[in-house]
Amino acid sequence: MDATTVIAQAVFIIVATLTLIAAFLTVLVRNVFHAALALVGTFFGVAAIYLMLEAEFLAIVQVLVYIGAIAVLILFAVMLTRGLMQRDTISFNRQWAWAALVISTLFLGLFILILQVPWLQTPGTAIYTDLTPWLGTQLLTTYLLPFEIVSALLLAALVGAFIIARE
Amino acid sequence: MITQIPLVYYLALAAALFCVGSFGALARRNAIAVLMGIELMLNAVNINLVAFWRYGAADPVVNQAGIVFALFVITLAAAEAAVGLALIIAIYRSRDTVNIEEIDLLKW
Amino acid sequence: MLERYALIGLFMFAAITFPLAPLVLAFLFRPKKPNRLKQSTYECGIEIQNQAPEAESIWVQFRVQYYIYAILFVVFDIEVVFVYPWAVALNQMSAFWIIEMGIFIAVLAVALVYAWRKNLLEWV
Amino acid sequence: MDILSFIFNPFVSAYNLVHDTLTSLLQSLGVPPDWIAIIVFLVMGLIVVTVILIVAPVLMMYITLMERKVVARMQDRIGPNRVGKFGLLQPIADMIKFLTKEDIVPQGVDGVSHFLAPIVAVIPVVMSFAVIYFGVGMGAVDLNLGLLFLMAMGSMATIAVFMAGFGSHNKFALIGGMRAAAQIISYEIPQIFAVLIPVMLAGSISLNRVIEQQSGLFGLGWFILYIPVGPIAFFVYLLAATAEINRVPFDLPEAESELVAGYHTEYSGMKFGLFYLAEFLNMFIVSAIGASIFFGGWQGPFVQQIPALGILYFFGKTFLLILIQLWFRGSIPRLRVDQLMNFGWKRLVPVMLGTIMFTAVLLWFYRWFLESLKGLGG
Repeated sequence: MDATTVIAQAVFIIVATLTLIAAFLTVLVRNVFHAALALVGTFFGVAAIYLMLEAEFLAIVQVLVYIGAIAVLILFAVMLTRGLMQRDTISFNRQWAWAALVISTLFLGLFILILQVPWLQTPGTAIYTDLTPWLGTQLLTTYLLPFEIVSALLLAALVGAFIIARE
Repeated sequence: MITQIPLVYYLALAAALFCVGSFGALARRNAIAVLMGIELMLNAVNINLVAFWRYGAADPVVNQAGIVFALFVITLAAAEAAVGLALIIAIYRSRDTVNIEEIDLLKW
Repeated sequence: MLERYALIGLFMFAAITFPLAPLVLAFLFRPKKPNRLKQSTYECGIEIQNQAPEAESIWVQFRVQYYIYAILFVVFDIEVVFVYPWAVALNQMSAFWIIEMGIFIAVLAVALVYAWRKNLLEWV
Repeated sequence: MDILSFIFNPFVSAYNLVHDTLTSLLQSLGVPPDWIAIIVFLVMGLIVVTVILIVAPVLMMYITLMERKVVARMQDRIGPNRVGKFGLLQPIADMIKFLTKEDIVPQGVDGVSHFLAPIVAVIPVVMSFAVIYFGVGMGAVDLNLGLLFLMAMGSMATIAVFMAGFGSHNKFALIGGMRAAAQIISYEIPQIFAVLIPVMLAGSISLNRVIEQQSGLFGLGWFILYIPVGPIAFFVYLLAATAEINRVPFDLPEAESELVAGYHTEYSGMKFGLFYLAEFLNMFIVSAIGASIFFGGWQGPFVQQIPALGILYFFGKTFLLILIQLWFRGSIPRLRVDQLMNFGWKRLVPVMLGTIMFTAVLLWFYRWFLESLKGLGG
């Protein structure tokens, strides 16, 4: 193995481990505020994974939207509903043992499946230019219909959320 | 740099993240924590989409389907979080709890 | 491309050590004489009742208005994500593409108008 | 001639000199080529990072002094003048004071959030320095998405504010943190939209590319001169950016008459110092972005012949924008919460939505005009 391979794989393993630790904390920590902070850490790790896949626009969108907007939305909701939460001493519901069993079986199955399929080991082509203008072009030609539907979806979600949340 | 990391690594990471997220969604008592688990699952799906785009597309510049779909997934996640959290806040206001075991009006 | 982001990663390490260094320095120099009065919560001269961690005495029930603004912010943040690639591709674009983005922005402007009309943007 | 070109472009020349010396040194030592690339990359990266991390706190310290001096003059006072000539050593005295102050952690705080909040506040600001261009070719990283990266870093400030507000175990901090978060997210949208106008005019999100596009008219083809969209976008950017970093007149989260000190009520010593550092570095970053995308950054007359001038132009424009923000502070009273939110959502956002579409149509007509001219000539 040459130098770049060692470094690339080491970086990937470090980032992936940190991401998974943050994800576990999100799920296991009792305090919901701390769980939300761990969630922010997970989002950051996933952004780093996108960078390794050379999807820089998506990585920055991940920081901008997931950390800057969705995490903030979750934090606002935590703040708005915290009042009586401190009395809870247990963070899991009654079915957690069953859930853990099912999920670990699922993970084992998925893992064995992933290992058995002969995936392509290397990407097909190198990325030779800035992706973002091409992305804009494709959004407005190939994916025009979903693109316009997204705006309608956002409008619907916003109106619905307003009606539900308003006193 | 990217050529030295096999696709399997990304898929394994995504699978692990998905399972952690779904455990959170199934086992937490706090409704907001359940939503966080769902966000983790969506992130895992996005990793898969982008990994397959990068490794599978014949020309990753001209055919950016993976990135476009990841963008749509992010949009959906945002819409889902907005409506879901609005529901949780509304329930909190009427029932004074966000514990999913106590939100059982429809059960009887 | 990845080399640039490797440099950004280097910057991130530096950015994490950058605030830690003065904290460590201050830890070495500063006096450490805590007492009960110093450590009490700041309350404008009123005696604080319950000092236990996560006590409800410091809890404030916030208005749902905060959440309404957060939703509006999320929706427009998503719009930003779609508008930036469009803006970069603008110099090779026909009039039709501008109309398409016009429709997209108009639909989200409807959301703003809706919130405005329903008096959801009022703080009071 | 060689010395002259070194003087005309000192920093880039020094960088290249060190880079070439290091490479040839490693080659003479017989290091394999792929390791040479990695070592040179790491060493040069560390040098750049170190230089920026030394310059940033010095900048911050003298912006604080500048603020105190300028605001004092506006209020018919003199300002700090005891420590050193004209108070020039005052920031150093302040720093020593921050270092020797006791760090009081009140009972009942949420340990993790309270400790991490100031650190999280500083990290994105320092990372923003990575993509700023201080002169011709004097940027650490030329990202394709530099401006979007800067906006993403700006949006991370909300998390730190939440952590400080939640972790402090104090009502004032809690209310201040919530208000700050609501304000930051409300003004982030107009700010990102205002940045979009130069991006559309330049056709690129890279900060360096946007600056290079403003080279017309002997380096005076700045985007603010593209009437009417340039001035509108700049005006919105200035207001939104001021609100985004919680400066006067938008400093409601820290309104001392209602909220003591907002989300940093319970912070003292160096932790408060870090919040202070983040605030002033944010001010510099925001002004630097404004100077780069609306006033041409290092662009100016004769900058092609003498690149060193670019540094002067950049810092001159940036400090002019900082001065405007200080002028706000010296002359405008604080807004009310409802006024603040109304101004953001009911004025700035609709104006920017209209401006974006207007700019697109203008650009299209401009291109159509050029093509028909070409058609006439051919």
